[in-house]
Amino acid sequence: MLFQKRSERLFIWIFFPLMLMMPLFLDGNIFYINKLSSILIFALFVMSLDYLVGRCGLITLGHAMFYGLGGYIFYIIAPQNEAVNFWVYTFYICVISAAIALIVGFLVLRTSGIYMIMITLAIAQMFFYYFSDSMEFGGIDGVFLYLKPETSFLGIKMFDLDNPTHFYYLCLFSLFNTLVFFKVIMASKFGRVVDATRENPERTTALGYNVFVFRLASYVIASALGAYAGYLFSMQYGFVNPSMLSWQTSGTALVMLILGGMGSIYGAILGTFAYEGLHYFFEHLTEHWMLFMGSAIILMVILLKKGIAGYIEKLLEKRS
Amino acid sequence: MSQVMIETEGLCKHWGGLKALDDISLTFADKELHSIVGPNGAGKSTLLNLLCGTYKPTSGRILHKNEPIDSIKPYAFARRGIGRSFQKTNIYPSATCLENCAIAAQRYMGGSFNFLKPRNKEPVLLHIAEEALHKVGLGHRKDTVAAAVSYGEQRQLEIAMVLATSPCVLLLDEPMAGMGHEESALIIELLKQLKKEYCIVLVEHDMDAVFELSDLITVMVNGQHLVTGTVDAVREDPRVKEAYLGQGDEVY
Amino acid sequence: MANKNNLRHLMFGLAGSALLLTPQAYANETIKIGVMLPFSGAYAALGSDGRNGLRLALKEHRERLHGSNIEFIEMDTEARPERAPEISSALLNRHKADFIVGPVHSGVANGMLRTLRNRDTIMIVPNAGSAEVTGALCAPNVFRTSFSSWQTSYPMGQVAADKGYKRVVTITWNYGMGRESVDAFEESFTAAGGEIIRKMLVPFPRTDFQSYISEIASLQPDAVFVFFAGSGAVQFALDYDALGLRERIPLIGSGFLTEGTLGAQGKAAEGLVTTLHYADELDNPNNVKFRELYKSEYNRDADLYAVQGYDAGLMIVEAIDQLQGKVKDRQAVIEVMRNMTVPSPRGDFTFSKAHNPIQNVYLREVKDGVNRVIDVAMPALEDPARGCNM
Amino acid sequence: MTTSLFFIQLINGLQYGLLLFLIASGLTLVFGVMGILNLAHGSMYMVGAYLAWYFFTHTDSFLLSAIISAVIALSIGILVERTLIRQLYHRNHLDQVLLTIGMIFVFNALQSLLWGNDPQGIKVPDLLSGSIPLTDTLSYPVYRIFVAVICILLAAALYYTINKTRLGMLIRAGESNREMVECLGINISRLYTIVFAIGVMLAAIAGVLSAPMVSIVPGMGEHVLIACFVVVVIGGMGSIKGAFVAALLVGIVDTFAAVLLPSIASMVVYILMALILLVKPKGLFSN
Repeated sequence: MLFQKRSERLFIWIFFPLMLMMPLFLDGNIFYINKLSSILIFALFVMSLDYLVGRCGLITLGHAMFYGLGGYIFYIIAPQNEAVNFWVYTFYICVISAAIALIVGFLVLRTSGIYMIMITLAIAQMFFYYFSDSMEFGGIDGVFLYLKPETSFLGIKMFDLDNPTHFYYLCLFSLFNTLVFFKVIMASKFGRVVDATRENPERTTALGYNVFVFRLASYVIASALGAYAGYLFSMQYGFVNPSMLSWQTSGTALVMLILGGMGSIYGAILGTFAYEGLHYFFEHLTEHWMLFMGSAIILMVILLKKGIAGYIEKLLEKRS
Repeated sequence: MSQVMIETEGLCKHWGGLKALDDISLTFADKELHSIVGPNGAGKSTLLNLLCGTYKPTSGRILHKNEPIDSIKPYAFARRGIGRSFQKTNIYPSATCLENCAIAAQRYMGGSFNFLKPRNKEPVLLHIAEEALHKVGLGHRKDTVAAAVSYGEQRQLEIAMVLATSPCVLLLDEPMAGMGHEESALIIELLKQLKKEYCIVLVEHDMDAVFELSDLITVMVNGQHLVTGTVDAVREDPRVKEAYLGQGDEVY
Repeated sequence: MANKNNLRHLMFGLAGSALLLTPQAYANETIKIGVMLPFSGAYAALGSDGRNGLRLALKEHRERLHGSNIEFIEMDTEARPERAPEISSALLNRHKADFIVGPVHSGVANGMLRTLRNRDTIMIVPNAGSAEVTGALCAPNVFRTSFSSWQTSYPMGQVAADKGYKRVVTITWNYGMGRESVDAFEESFTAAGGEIIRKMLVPFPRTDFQSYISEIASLQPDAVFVFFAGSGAVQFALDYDALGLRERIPLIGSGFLTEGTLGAQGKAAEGLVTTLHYADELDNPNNVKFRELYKSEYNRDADLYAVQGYDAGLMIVEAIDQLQGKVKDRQAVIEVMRNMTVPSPRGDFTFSKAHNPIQNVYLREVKDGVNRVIDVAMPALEDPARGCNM
Repeated sequence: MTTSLFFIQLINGLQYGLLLFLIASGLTLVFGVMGILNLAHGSMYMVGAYLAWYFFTHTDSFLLSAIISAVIALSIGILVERTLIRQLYHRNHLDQVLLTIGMIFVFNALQSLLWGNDPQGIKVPDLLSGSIPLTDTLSYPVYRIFVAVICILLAAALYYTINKTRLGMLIRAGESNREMVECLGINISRLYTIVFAIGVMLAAIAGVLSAPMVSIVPGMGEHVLIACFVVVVIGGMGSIKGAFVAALLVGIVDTFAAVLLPSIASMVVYILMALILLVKPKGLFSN
């Protein structure tokens, strides 16, 4: 069975059916559907970060770089006045961002720990400034995409992306696939080595594995999926902005991940929802929402050592 | 003497001005247990780290089956069948004992870039891993998380992991360190069995064990080769006694 | 003091973000005004002034609202463009806001336009001066009460030429507003026979100007034209003065150089000449009355951003009044608004075809820490609205 | 570029670099001794500038407000270390990143609550308000030279403290071997409190010194934070000497890049950092 842990099964059986039915409850309220779509997209992004940080033990403060690149690559390669095919461009964007990740990963994975945090930050900042100072990519004001892709696959039109509900289901579908994808990888023979490189890289080398290559492969996979999330985001409102690549975006994703719980496949989703929920709540409470948000983050770090997912697992353990 | 597995020629390792290892030329033969002994700081661990590729030599050569291997990558040593255990227990603590060995076995079984094949659905690989556990007497512990087994068992697990890589050379760095008497006895029995099949290089402080097990003993002092010989020859050698007494190390 | 004010907002906020101004029992309709301004981050001061101005207009003209309930829904944009589509979508689709007032930042404006153009609401831009808002992205339901980047800089080219400057260096941040402003200046300045000898673009939002100013000193131009706002404006004026150029090479600019920044600039701003569609000291009855009211209401001096927010409020009041509270018919609202004369503290203004104010642009000079109006640089100036097909 | 302009830009770069060093030194000290990565360090710079402004408007004396601000910053440092940072010594860098991001939020909110969001400024103290003419058009303000001198003095003081005093000996020992210091019977937790508080105070002093030169605005801390990171990483995390060299390097490179390579000006320091890390993955002066 793919989902061995009880908490995982519980989560999947509650979360996805609930999300599937959500548009029925929301009764076509475009705002909530859009909001949920953007949370699902970001959850996908955080999940790709979780794979790097939680499963591979590679801490990066520059993952948002790929989130932004997803949007910009789409802007650069797609013709402006013609609706492109969603699936074809998904493929293009994943391949191109994977190629970039291969080069970047080759550089950053030579370092580790705190130095890797810093060099990923530096490279992400380089891309950030590249896009925010460039005239052809709209500079700091960003660029617009005027047409949404069409999604026909083998002649069957699957989603109408101009329809928020359709787009919502595309996001949910993507998130579910990503979750299963990571779960399959982690359960695979490749995943066995990934676990080994995280837990004891020295031992893994002594056993004859080239740790660097496995890390690089993981980095490429996570980056391509991060770019896919950015591609979805840019499509939602037809809008790409350099702040997608900023270190604040990377930092927010890390906060969400740790809030949700690293290394558990559903922690990324929980964390994104919890963070967005808190943010939404405090923002409507007061314009000084940052005070409460900051305090909440601080308390959470100190009290919840393994995030919400860790807390849930503890509860389940106690009961069984 | 049987076939030579590993040979070093004028091996040196310098840390800045410090000569950790100076001009060591040794041969290690198949199906023999060759111990390296000496007082603290003699360079035993450095030698072992060079033999398994963790360190690169400052000068000199290492030959494996007559091919120079001193410039290959660290992970490539293990691929040639040079497996090692560590002085400090070095395992995957959160994985089960079986999984620990499975990681080791998968290296030479291949398929590590198979993203789809479930890791627990390969009977041959799991069988090899289990066999390695049985060899060291840990068969009953296969589903226990490695962090939860006793210290002695963790040492055994280390050896099992090396065995699961199907090596031809075993480099064992103090496998009995910190063990009780009974646990040591277990390892000694184990090594007696293993040396019938493998070329073993053993670094060990427990001299009783060394004398009991070794076919050849090399004594090192201050990074230099002092003497190599059979157990009896080394036991009688006055230079050895002097070296140990001079260091104030209580061995006998 | 600012801190008391903020504490009070915090209290307000805790009591609930939607604030009902006229809770009469017989109120016939609730009119929702979405406010999308930055309340945190570098632009927070501009956001809160705009919000204050807006609220003031609706409070002052309470009796013209035909008993409508006014509900404010305030959202913090944090001046982050990537949040703009989401927040404006919230105001449009969830709150069904009748009017959406915002933003300050042009990048955010672009994101908002994306979701609000030609939709079922009226968007009133109380600051963002990007040309696109009433240019390429203009739309019937989008109005602006502030200015276009072109309007605040174009007149300065003429002024500079009249002062006899021949060789000018321009410097601005490398972003839309900055480049547009400098281009507008160049347009009129070169037409009048001047020459731009160097155009410097500073990466946004860098505020370390010393090396650029050293470079300017070595070029020895007749004058320097800048577009900077907020912290950039403060920093540029401080560095320009500290390095001794203020006395030697005249510094001229779009009015944002000295707007809301004089306290922080101190004597470094003395003598700077700028063009803008407003000045605190404007001597007209509307302005005097507005400033008094604002001061007594919020215990701080009104500024340009308050005026622009106030005018957005006046537009809404006027529309409600003329339509007797029936603002759901957007076409009617648009019709009323586009023909409106807004009795603004800056002087009356009307709207161009592209829904940008046709307004006076004043020539101002800083004296004793105040922007003094010297002259009207160009009266009733209309933005060319390039790219707008309306 | 003429020779005189070249030297003027060099001075600009040095001055910027020295200020960067002052901010970054606290960051690298705290990391070196305690292994704590403090992302809220930039916020302390902001707090310093706001405190200086607040007390200057009340006391009208720059020196007095500088002293009060430094004392308050020291107390904030002690308080934060005792209540929050203390929880993190045995956690990984990720938790530290998170906690200090939370602190950035809190400091930003407090700034906005206590002091409002208008840009603020204070005037240069009269004694230092003169300037020295360099060319026909350009002169150099005495205050900036004064700040540069203070930065150099503080650098020297830090160097002396670390290399010649008992506190410095403990700091050096703490860097290399935590347990050893504990074995020596030294109260490591007090040492950590002192070091953290000094780090905070250095950032705040940089803020105080900058106050008459910069616009005091919300978010000013985050801009310098990233610049400091670059300095600390290039110099080698934890190395004061490295931070000094790297700060000057970054200051000069950044200044010249702004005028010589305007199209990629903001990328240049990051390119520099990436290149240095490729050659020396742990920075120029790592232990």
